[in-house]
Amino acid sequence: MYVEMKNIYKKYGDFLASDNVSFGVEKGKLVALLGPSGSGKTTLLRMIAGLENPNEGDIFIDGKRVNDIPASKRGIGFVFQSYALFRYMTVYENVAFGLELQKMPKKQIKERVTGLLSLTGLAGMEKRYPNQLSGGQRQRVAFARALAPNPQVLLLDEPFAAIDAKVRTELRTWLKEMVTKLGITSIFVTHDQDEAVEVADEIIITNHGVVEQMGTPLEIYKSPDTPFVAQFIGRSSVVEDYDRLKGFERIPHADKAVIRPEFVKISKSGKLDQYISAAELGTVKEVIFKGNRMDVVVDINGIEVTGERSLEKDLVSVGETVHVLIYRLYVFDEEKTYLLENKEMQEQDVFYI
Amino acid sequence: MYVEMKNIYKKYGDFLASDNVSFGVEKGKLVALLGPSGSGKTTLLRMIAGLENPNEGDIFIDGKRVNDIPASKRGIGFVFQSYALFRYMTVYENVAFGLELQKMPKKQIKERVTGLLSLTGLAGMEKRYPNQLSGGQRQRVAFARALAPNPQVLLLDEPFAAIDAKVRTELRTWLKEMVTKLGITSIFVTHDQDEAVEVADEIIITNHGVVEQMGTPLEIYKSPDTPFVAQFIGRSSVVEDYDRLKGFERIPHADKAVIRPEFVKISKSGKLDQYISAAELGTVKEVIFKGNRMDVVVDINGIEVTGERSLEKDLVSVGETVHVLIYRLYVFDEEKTYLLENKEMQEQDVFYI
Amino acid sequence: EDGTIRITNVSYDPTREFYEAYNQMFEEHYQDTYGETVEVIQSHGGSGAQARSVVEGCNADVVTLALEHDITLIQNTGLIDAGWKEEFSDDSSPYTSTIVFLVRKGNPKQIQDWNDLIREDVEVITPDPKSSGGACWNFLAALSYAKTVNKEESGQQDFMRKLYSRVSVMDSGARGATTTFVENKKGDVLVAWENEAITIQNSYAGEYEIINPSVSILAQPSVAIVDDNADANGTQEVSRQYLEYLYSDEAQRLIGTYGYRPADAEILKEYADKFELTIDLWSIDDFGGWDNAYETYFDDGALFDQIYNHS
Amino acid sequence: MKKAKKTRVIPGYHLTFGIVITLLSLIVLIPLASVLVYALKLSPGEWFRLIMKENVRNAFLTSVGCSFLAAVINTVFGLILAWTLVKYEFPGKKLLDGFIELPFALPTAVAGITLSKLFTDSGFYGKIFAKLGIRIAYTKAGLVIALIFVGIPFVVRAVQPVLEKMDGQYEEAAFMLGASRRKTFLAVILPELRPALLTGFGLAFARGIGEYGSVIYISGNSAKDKTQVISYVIMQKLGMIDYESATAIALLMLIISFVLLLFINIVQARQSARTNLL
Amino acid sequence: MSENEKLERSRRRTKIILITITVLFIVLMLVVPLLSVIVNSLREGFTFYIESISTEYVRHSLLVTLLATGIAVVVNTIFGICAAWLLTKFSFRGKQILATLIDIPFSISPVIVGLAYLMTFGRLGWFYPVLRAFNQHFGTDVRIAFAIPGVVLATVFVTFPFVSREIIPVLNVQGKDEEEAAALMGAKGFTIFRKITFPHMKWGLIYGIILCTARALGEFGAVNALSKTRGETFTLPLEIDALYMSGTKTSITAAFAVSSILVILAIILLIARNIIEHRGKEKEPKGTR
Ligand SMILES: Nc1ncnc2c1ncn2[C@@H]1O[C@H](COP(=O)(O)OP(=O)(O)OP(=O)(O)O)[C@@H](O)[C@H]1O
Ligand SMILES: Nc1ncnc2c1ncn2[C@@H]1O[C@H](COP(=O)(O)OP(=O)(O)OP(=O)(O)O)[C@@H](O)[C@H]1O
Ligand SMILES: [Mg+2]
Ligand SMILES: [Mg+2]
Ligand SMILES: O=S(=O)([O-])[O-]
Repeated sequence: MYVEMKNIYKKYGDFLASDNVSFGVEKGKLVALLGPSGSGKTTLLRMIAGLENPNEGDIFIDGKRVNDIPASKRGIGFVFQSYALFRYMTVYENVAFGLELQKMPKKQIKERVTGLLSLTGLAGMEKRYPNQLSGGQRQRVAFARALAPNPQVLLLDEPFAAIDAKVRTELRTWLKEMVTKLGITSIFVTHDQDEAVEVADEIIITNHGVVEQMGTPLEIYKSPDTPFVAQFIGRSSVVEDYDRLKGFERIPHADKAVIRPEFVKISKSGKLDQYISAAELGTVKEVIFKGNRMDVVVDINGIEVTGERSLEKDLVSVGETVHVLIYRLYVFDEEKTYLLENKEMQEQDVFYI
Repeated sequence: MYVEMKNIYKKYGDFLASDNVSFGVEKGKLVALLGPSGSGKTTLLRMIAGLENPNEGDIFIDGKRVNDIPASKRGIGFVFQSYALFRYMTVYENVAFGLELQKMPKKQIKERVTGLLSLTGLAGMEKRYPNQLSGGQRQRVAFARALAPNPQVLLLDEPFAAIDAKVRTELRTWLKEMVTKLGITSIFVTHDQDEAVEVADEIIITNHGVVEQMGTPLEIYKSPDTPFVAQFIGRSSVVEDYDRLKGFERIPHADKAVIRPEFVKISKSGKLDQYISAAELGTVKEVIFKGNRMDVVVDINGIEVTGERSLEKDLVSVGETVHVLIYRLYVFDEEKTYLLENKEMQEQDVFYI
Repeated sequence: EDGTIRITNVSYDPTREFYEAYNQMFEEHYQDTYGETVEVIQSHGGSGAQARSVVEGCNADVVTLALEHDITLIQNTGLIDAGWKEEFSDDSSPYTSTIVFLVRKGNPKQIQDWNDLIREDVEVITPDPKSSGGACWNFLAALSYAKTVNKEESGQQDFMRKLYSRVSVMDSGARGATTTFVENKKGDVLVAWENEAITIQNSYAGEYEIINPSVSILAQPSVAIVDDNADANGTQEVSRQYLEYLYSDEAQRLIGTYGYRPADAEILKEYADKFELTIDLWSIDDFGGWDNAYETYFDDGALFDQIYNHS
Repeated sequence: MKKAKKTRVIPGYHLTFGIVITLLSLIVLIPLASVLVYALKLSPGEWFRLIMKENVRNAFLTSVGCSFLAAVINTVFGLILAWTLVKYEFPGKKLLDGFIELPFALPTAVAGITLSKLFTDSGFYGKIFAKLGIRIAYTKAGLVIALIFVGIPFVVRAVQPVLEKMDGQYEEAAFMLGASRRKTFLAVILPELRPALLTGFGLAFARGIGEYGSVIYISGNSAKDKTQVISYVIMQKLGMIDYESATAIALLMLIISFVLLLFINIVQARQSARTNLL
Repeated sequence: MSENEKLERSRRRTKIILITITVLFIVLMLVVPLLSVIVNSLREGFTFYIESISTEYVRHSLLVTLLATGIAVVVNTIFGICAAWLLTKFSFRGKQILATLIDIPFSISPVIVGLAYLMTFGRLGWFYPVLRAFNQHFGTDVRIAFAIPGVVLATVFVTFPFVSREIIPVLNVQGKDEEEAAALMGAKGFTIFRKITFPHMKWGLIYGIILCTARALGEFGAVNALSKTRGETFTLPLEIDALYMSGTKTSITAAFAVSSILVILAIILLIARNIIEHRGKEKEPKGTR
């Protein structure tokens, strides 16, 4: 483990912002801290950086306990949510700041800054002031500035929150490439699951100051450990009497089920050529165009289920009766989630062309 | 046309923020003004509301020219981006404000406000002040307030911009339902295409003060009029030498093509049972987990194309050779876009189960 | 409205206490004589500034200022008719004064006359003649001494230069200088008006002593009716009575009590114990009159500037 | 095509514009214009001659020099005061904070008298300094002290709100890059405070140049020691009914005030143009 | 000792040093002069103190001061509100210049203020003939210079920007969305002001009024040029000056006694300011809008 937190407790007054948090991040990984607002993500990041001290517990970086090392000596790059670029310094000066502090010779600074700026696609903007840049450019300056002193760990607090939807997508990809290329251990905070899933090697899910689950996006997606994670991750509709659905039996104490659109296949009546026995008949209640797909809301005996339909397929229309095949769903009690597969379906998976 | 703008010009100093803008909105429709930042969306909205005056051109509401009618007399509800809730009034007082101005009797006000608050799911919050509400709740107060005086037109400036990703999705659906239920002609500004596509009956796309295209989301998605729209809408990769792809011929002067992920079908080598002749062979360069799907980047003779793959299908892995079928793409010259279908494919569309 | 006649007397700082008493005396006198109520409104300040305020529209019916020159300035703007100096006795100067020294109890620096003031170990306090009309008298008093002991002009100037080089604080007005000396305990000797010195001596019993120099100057404060205002206010007559009454015996005695020298020679003698009558008093005429004195000594770049700025 | 007419959504433009211009003109502009008009009766040559007279020139140098020094000192102390009052908690803080405006509220003459009493050789402070052989009252030092007294609220009150609002992230960002606290302050915080410090400095400076009541008692007003301030010289001229000189000097002071305010405004505008978008 | 502890220690040291400097500065430069006024005012005993502050002159000048202050507060409040409304709710050409002009009284010497008023309203001023013609025509005796109106005008001048200065920043931060929203619903100007804008600027306004009051109470230089008659047009500061200039031992103490009235008023005002500011900040709805 390169960055490790062990049994961390952090209190603000009476409020427990981190409650026995332990996790480790391997060298070179890009990890996302994902959770709802107020769940303690920023607090964790700031403790790693040394901007906050835990009340209890140990923080290790590269095997060394760093609790008593001040923030400025931990060798950490930090990208602030609002970037915190120095307004009165040019782009060049911003990036050079950390290097000047290290008393690096002017010539070397110039080389490194120029290198970083061209790496981040900011060549030619050296002389601009932060407010003369677009949101995305500012983000990259913040990134270049954090990288300049060659940190071993990079921390980013909601790096994309303040950016346009369009630009955000570009920047995510860019960040991922950049971090991978540089092999720098990175942790970033987000409350946007798409972002976490897309960018991170691993995701740490926090809630109420507790780490709910840690794993690769796929793991978290496919096997949520806790009810919170099951509901938080993915677009999910919650269904109460799931045992009324074909192929699913009630599990004691587990009163609720989560059905994700990708668990649902909606076919025009008669077009479903397999698993007819496993499918339900439903009525289309709503068809929502989502740009690259249609979301179809179907009513199955009073249970509302949402599925997706590709634009390339024939349109279904409101009121039409359709076949709905639900592959699987999550059910959960207070503590745990269980994945239920549709029992009516055969062992072999559905066949696609 | 219920709301109509005719040959509108608006200058800020030397800067032309609206450049010969004309469009019409039918009664009861929910229309989105979509465009990049600075493209003049807010300016248009503010001119309709009467908060700004055009330098030239006419604005009609319900067939009446309103240029010279002051904002307060146009019968318009306006939801500001930052809500502009009255900070020192309770929720109740905020919503009642417009009614009091109309000298409506107290009892009637109470009825209407209570009705609106329960309609917007704010019952029980009458006595709270705006700062005691969550972002989503504030948005709804702003909405209720705008609706209270029974406006014929509702204008909303980036109503969801300041809201959490999770809450935003809920609110969008809610807004759409509400507006449809009330049958109120509404125009809202956004720079998020997902939002526009999901919520609006029609979309007006602006860029550099010009209306690039107006149409239903599907129309705009399927047949973008201008190169700008083609690139702006959808997730698109731009390809230069598209004529190197099977089934597509070069169109004179049209040097660039846009390929959207949904135009691309990626199949494991040998699993494609139709149109083999129309498909390319490519190498998987990257597989990106996107939560509910995989994005697969494939290299076809040096042309990079991105397609999507459902999670239910077999995984493809980096380096693997796959069949790539490109159904269609957009090409464009300086002014126009053309939709090119893959010629190698038969007339009949691909068959899905 | 209530039948009260109001007149305004614009005066200068060191006459506050005197006019406070005199006004009351006059008001009673007028009531007794004519059965009418008069109220005198009083104004004090630096003499020059007071003259200016009248020029600028302060509604003074009479002015009682430190210098004839200040009244001439008002006359020049047409507010006072020419010939005011002859309107009342003794050149319209009902009381006079002179310049004396005030030293701390026991006269620790043994100051007896002007020549002690130029000693290296003596700190002198005197106001700035460039901003205070009263301070011009201080300057002229010293110059009178210099002219007495020194026939050569260069010698006189040398004396003056030495004297002013001993000045440690030069306040903007007589009162400021007094405060500096008395309240802030600055300096060894205050060059002051006799009436001022007497007031201090009485007020701070036993703390200060007055030293009379051998030579000084006869300071002649002047009084006049501001004709234009008085005419407009319909107070010409009361104003005349007001100034006239200054020459009455009661008023002259009151003047003596408040440390000014009464113009009436007889009454002055009654106060022989209070005023050193043997001082050799020069007069403004010895300096060619006010206008001449002003130009020669106090104008920008004139003698005072020369000796002071390079002392 | 019809031409647009200018309407404003928020009511009251004409009304408030009218009231503001009327009051501003009646109370501020017209009286000041009178000085201007009077002063403009002088030919430029004459004007120049009057303001270049030795005592006037000296007084200007004194006023400008001492005000500048006082404003600099105020800027330093004002920053420290504002910093302490914003960043730290300590008992009695609220009370001390309340005293900052005292110099606004105390009549200038009372302030002047009191300060001169405190700082003469026999005064509460003067005694201590006298032992060290330092004279404060009746020297330029006294003048500077009086100007510090009247100028301090300008700086503190300009800096305080900016400090209160300043985002702590700038500090943290510098800190994360390895900056010491000193370096952080100099390179990151100080530039953020610069506009506010400049405003405070400018106002304290401008106020100092024109100060009268609080300085004349402590300065000694000596032409020889060059402790006469420019307002004193105006009063001197006025005392001699020398309107030419008085208005000539007044004009120069008005110009200085204008230029100072304008300078502050321009710098502010430039700074905010460069930075406010972030 | 770990590095973190070292850092913490140096941080604490800085804190102590800065607090010491601040306390010393405020106490030595501001509090001690204040106390010295009080101490001096009691030099002749308490009876004398009461006597000297209850003379007819003092009572009258207190009335004039309160009148001038009252009018200054009213005028500057009206002006301040209008200026703030104008400068924060509208954009127009010359706005920057107007903002600069409003600040001018801050930086102008009181001596020049006095001079300016005299050159306008005094006997030598250009307005004097107008005034005289007016008086002749209507048989009135309206005076400005050397009369109460002049005193009031000068007081208004020196306190002119105090209220606007306090509320402009507040309204600037608030923006104009709320007003636009209200106007859009058809609210009239006064309704908007009363219901929407006023609650925002309430605390700033009160604060501005307090500062304006404090400053108006203490104004000396400008009023001095325009007010010459004790017991008639004198304000408290002029009365103090007159007492001080009377030159007897007791009159100086009396001057300090009268000063102490102003000092006490000032302290009350400043404490009120602090309390109000504190309350205001507490009551202010927090959080983002
Ligand atoms: N300085 C502080 N004092 C008191 N409480 C605090 C402080 N900082 C954070 N908290 C509280 O700790 C909890 C966790 O805060 P934190 O900032 O870590 O949340 P977060 O997960 O980053 O949320 P967000 O997504 O909104 O940024 C919140 O409830 C917050 O109110
Ligand atoms: N008051 C103004 N003065 C000068 N320029 C303005 C003004 N208001 C808007 N503009 C300019 O007009 C253009 C259009 O502005 P507008 O606010 O309509 O954009 P927008 O499409 O709403 O952008 P965004 O998505 O960023 O809100 C921008 O370039 C902007 O800088
Ligand atoms: Mg956070
Ligand atoms: Mg906008
Ligand atoms: O009254 S004086 O002119 O001497 O100040």
